[in-house]
Amino acid sequence: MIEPVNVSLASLNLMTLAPMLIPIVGALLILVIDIFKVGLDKTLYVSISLLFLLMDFSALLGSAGVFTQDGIMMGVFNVMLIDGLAILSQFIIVGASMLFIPLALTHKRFHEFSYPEFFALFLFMIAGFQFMVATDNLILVFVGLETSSLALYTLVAMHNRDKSFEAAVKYFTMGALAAGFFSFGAMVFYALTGSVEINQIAAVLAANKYVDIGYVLVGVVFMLASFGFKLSLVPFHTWAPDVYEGASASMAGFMSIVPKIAAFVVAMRLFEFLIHSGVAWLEVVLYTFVIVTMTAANIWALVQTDVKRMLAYSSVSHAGFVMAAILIGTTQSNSALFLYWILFSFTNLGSFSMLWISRQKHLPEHQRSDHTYDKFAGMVQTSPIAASIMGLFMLSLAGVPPFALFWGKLYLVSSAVTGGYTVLAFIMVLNSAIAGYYYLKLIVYMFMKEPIMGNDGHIYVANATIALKTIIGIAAIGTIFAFVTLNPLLELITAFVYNSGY
Amino acid sequence: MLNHILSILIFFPALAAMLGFIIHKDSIRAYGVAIAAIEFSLSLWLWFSFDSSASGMQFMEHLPLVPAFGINYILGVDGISLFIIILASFFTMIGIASLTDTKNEKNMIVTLLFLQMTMAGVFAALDGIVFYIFWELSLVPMLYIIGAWGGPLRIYASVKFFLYTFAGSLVMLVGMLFVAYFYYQATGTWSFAILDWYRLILPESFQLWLFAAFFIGFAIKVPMFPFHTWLPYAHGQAPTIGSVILAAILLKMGTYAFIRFSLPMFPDASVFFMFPIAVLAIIMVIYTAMVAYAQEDVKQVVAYSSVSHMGIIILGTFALNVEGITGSIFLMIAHGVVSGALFLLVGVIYDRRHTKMMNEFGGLAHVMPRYATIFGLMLMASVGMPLTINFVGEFLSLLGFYKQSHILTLLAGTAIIVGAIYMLAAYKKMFFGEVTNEKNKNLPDVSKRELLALIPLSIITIWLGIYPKPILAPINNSVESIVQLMHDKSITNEAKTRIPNLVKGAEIAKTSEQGAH
Amino acid sequence: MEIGLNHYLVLSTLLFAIGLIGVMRRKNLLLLFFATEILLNSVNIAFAAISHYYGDLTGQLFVFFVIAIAASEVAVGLGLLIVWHKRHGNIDLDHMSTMKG
Amino acid sequence: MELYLYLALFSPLVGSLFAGLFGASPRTKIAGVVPSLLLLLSFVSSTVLLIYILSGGEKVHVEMMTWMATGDLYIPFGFVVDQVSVTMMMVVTLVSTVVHFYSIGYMDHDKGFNRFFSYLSAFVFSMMILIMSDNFAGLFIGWEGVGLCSWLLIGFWYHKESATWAANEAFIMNRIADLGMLIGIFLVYWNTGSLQYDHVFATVGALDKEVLTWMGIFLFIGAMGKSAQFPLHTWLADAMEGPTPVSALIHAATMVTAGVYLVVRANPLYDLIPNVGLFIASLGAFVALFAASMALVNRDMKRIIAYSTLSQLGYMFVAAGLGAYWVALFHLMAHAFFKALLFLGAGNVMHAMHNELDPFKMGGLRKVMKGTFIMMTLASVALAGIYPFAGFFSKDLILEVGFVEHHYIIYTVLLFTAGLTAFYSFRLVALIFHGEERYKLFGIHPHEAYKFMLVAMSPLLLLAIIAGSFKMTYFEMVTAVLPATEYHVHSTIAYWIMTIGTQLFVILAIAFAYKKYANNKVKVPDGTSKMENRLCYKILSNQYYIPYIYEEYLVKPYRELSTVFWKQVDMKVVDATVDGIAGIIYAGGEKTRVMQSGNLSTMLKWMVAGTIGLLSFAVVFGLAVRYSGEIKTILSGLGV
Repeated sequence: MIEPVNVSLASLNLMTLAPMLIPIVGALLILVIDIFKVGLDKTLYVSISLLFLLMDFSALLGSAGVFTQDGIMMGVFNVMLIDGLAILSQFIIVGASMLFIPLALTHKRFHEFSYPEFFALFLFMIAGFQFMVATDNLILVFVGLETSSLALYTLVAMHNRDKSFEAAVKYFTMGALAAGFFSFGAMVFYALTGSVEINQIAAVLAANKYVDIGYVLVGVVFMLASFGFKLSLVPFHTWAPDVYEGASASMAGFMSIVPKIAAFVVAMRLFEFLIHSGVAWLEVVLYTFVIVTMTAANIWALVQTDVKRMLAYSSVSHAGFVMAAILIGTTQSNSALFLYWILFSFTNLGSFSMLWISRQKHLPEHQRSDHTYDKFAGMVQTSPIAASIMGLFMLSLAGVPPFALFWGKLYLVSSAVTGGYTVLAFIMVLNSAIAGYYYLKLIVYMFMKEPIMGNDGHIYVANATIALKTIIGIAAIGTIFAFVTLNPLLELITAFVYNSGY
Repeated sequence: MLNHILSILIFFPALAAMLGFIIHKDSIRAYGVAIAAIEFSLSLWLWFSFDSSASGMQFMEHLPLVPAFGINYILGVDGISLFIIILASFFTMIGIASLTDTKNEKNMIVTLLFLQMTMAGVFAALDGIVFYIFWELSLVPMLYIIGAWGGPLRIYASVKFFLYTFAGSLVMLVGMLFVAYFYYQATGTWSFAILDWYRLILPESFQLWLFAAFFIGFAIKVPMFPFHTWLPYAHGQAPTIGSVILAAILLKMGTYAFIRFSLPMFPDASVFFMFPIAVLAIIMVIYTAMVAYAQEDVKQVVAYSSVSHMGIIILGTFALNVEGITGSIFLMIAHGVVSGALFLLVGVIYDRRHTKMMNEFGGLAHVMPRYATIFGLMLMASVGMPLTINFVGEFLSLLGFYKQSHILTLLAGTAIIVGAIYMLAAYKKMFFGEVTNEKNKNLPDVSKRELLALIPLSIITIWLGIYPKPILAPINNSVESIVQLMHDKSITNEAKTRIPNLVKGAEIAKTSEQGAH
Repeated sequence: MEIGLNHYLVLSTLLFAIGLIGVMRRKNLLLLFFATEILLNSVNIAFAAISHYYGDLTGQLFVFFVIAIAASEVAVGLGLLIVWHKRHGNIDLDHMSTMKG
Repeated sequence: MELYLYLALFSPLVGSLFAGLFGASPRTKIAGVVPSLLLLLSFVSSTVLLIYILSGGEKVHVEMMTWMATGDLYIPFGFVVDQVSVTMMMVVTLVSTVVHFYSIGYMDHDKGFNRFFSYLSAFVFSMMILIMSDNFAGLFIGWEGVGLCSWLLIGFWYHKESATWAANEAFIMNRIADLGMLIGIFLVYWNTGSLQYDHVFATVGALDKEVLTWMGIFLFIGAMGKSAQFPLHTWLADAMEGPTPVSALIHAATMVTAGVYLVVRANPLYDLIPNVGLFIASLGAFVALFAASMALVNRDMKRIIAYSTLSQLGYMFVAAGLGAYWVALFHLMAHAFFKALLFLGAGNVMHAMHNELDPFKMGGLRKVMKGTFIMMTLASVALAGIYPFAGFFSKDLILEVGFVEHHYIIYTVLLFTAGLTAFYSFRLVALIFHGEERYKLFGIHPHEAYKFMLVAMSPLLLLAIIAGSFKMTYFEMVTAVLPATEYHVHSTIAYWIMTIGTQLFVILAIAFAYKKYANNKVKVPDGTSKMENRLCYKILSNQYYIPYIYEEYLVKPYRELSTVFWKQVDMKVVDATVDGIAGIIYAGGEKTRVMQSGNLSTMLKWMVAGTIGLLSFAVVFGLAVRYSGEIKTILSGLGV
């Protein structure tokens, strides 16, 4: 006879689930509303989403408070793991989503926003990401990963253009392959250790002193391939530029930030114990990934003619840059990862939003893509403020001080220096210098060229509403005055990361 | 107010620039001149309240920025930086005042005011990161000035300028991070404060690497051979005002940084690299002078002459003694005044003829005698005529380096020959002979507005050539403390002997002690 | 011959390899989806076998999740495929390259 | 006395600034008269100072203000009037006063009249700084200042290509020498710790011989440039492009003698290094002969006089090099008077001949230009060293110095040169003033210069005649600061033989010159005569091809090298490397972007390929770990 399962509710520690449940409830609510009343305005759904995300955020604040007092929490049969990484990454995920969702309030009407499903999917996706980071269990990681990814494919496709479908199909197919890789990797680890929990895996592997290093590496290879896809490491990056181009600018901006931080956290959990256990192979491979991703993406970004595609490659390059943090694997580097990503999200969201507000409903005849460089030529003459803000984001992305991303780069490179990766530090900064060129190219077009398309400046703000402008304003302020919040932010992040044992 | 005068100096122009956006187009120039004049008087006030007899930092400000990572907003001036700050505000003022009709005048003036902020910031910063912020930020307005108001190749020139310098300074940034890390290892706290770094004594091998990292950043900025090729493009394409400020102030950041960072932080490495750098400096002097001689565009002549003169400044810096370093700092100011004036002068003729090709001119002395006279004066200053401002600097720089190497000084001294060759050749082509080109027959002489900028520069050129003491004395005091610091910090015997010990008493005591043994 | 764990694992790996080859070779979107299904299911076999080997249910748990996810993947994938087919009248991968470079 | 010192020093500056005020306005007499009067004031002040010094006064030393002070370096604007500098002051102020007044007439019709006086007075000011400074840095100020003014004045007629070219040449050549000077100054500073003459010369004795030698050499290189010694001599002849008063003042009387002054001033140094002194003397003797030889055949009146100046500078250096500093200074003084006179006379002739410079195109001018004729003849007599003119006393003394110091080769060279001097001087006089009136062929109507110009010249004439009689007074005065060696040939008979022999030799040379050139058969040479086709004539008239060599082997290569540096090295190597790096990166992007073909199948292949790549690397690594023991054995077997 099997004993009846006797579980006390308290031991489940359902608190740990609360942040994920809130967006799920929100999503369900949206669907329910849609059942009762069709054709409600998107503002309602935006507000609901925003509201639930806010609640999510406050729940996270609660968890953060608990974490600072009690340290790491486990819950729900030890499946949930609420540590500093989980909380920090969820802050980024939810925070960035809150900045993203008002971008739906465009001036022009776009197909996807008229569906309440869009918002429901969006909230499901957020929950998926949150699950992904708040667990140690590869099953839950997989579930979270797929929940969010499937939602994301759909969201990309909902933009309802040929390119969007193409992008979605590409993204989806490659995602499916990556899912296969993930499950295979998980299987290998399971076969080796009999567990799917990362800390268990680590413990077992350490206990038998990595005798089966060859098999461990096979598992690591598939995990790397899977997360390489998610983090768009070269050569698993090929989806990124096409998907960014196909998706709407706002979605592209979102994709450059939120899914990646989730993947980074999992990668951090998964790979760092291996690196710290002295798996030299992984160190070499990650080193190569970091350098190749940074450099190759940079030189591809150089030759782009479309701003959005350039920003796509630039995001790939930034991901490679940040991957260095995982390679270095010190407390400072892991803190730098979060710091960098927070600052990056402000800047990148800002720059994609700038593309978003300049988005026309239909592509003009002579334009091959939505955001060619030519479109921005001479922008300063017609809309100087917009041009200045865009220039600001570009400078920040290039790492010109004192704008946001400079501090991230500073701290990350510093962590490379303190971690003993001198050569890496130099390669990182030299890549920043190369990257300077393509960011500068946009500035050159905006500030130094004569207008090519003979417009009155309306196209740069065709899509602008108060909401969008507010988001851009927030991003701009965040970019300029990052240094004000830097110290508390840094202290908080370091404390969280340190207390999680990374 | 005096407690925060440096912050005011830095941020006043920036705030004014922001306000400038709402000023009406017609009155923007008056506004710009007024702001720049206030800024200049503030910098003069700084000078008057400056205690010339003290050698340390004055008007220090301290504000935590990212204390967790040791980044603080620390400002201060000493004799080394004081005059460059004054020069910067001076050039901003006369630059705006002498601005000839420019399209988008408003953008130009706003940009210049931003540039002024960064220039003041670089020279007043006493924290590595704050320094770096202003250092990088100064690229942006200059990029815009060259790129938006420049000649036909302006975009190439401006992007090249930006990226080249940007790449170099990023390497320097890594160097800074290393220094901060070593400081952290030594003391357990992060600090980017320069004065903290001064106290750090590093092993020689570390010094060498760090020196090299800093060197790349500074050398590109200076620019030293072979990193100089961005400069002719930048100057060639930049509008007059851009060239003036680039030559007068921005290039000085590199040489200033050598004195502020490289020398006191890495005394042994400085000694180690002294000769290689001196050789580079000599190549800069001779080679670029020859290249200048071959130019057909008068602005390029002045541009390459800048490189050539920067060679002397570098040489003076790496003399590693009080005479040489003082001389090189003075020469920075001198070269700022003179090359600034020369670029303004080139601008005068460019405004009239819209060409800078020397073969388009000839015999201008007939039609524009006043112009020829001022140009002649600046030319003579540029070739280092005694009783002009340049001579003092060049003389002291070379004098200082002579202590280190006779033969290299002899080679570098050819500056006075090759400098004369290209300058006189250019002057001859432009001003002497008959007026052959019809277009030159009726050129108006320098206007009142142009004189407004040129006369003060001429006066400074001669006044400081005759009586450099008010500037030389404060510089000297600060340099003495730096040289002493270098001597005390140095580890190797060679450095100890190459860098003089200024505390005479200690030396005597030591020798007598040795005698007693 | 007794069928042991290794046999299952080899089978799984072979299936996985077949799936991979399919992913690389197929130009038809539908067949491509089949290949990805093979990938996932090959892993399922291994999981089930290992789970049995360890006497641990976690592996089978994983299998159920994989099956569920594979199903939803198919739903999303087929949806996309249908839309694409509606618009373009084909499901050939080679026609799907308007974005490049 | 300080007041007089300042008056003497600064009144030329005031004059220069005053004339400069009128720089842009049309010519006005006042711009010439005021500076001239101010110079007169300067002259009077100098005279007062001279009398003061003569009457046994202490030297006047003032320190006006600090110039540079940093580290251990301290350089004031200090001025000293002692026996040496007062001599120079007298020479400079006297000659320049004369030249100023003369120029009021000479430059009468020139557009740049005001400018001219401004430059000229500025020159005098620089020269006064040069000679009155109490330290090497001050000397260098004056040194460069006179160079600048020389540049301005040679290129005064800047519309003439040749003038501006000559000006630049002079400036650059002087700069080459100035570098030596500068290095000399550095050496002085780092070895003595000061640049003040007092201090330097007091400590110089304690220094290492080698250091002193270098010091002496480098300072002398400076002197070589200003005094146009071989090989830096070519600028002087070309400098004759300037207005003639300029040639008289700068390129005969004052500036070119600065080098001699420097050696005299640094006598405590040169006394310690007789080897360098001997080199100076030898070079001087060589230049004396070398320059005189070029003067023999030249067909440019001013150039002949310029070569003569060069030659006389050689004499002075012989004296200075052999330690007879007071003799050098004495010859400097006497030479200033008669050479300035000669130049001003030549200026009159040029005026009369409408700027014609070829003496072969003149002839018989004595009828129309009596005053000028007398003055130039007497000046030439003085130059030739005929008793009792000034040249006799000073020049013969130098010959005696050479003899007494047992440098017989130098003596012989100088003696021979004296003959050449006499010959070319009177060749010139004969060609200009005697013989047939060849100028008529060219349709020129010569006329005598203004009377006041002649009057202005007369003090020089007087001094050219009588300066020799001051010898003893002068000797007593300057030997207070200079080594007081008297140079007497010990045997009286030898002395008389030498003196009379020299005189006879010189007179013979004069007679020969007259015989050859003062007759009516002299024709304007047209390149066909036998003499003109002789090799040595060609060598001499082409100045030993030295300017040609300089042009071909220094100037042109420099120009070409500059172009190569710019076009080939700077653009094609240095800059191309930078652009090349950027280009490679960019091209790398262009080349590899095809990887992103946009085809989903390719994308998937990349992904799988990546995985398989990693996998194979993992396998290799795994095997390597497993068999690490074996691998190590194999590797060690291979000797790695």
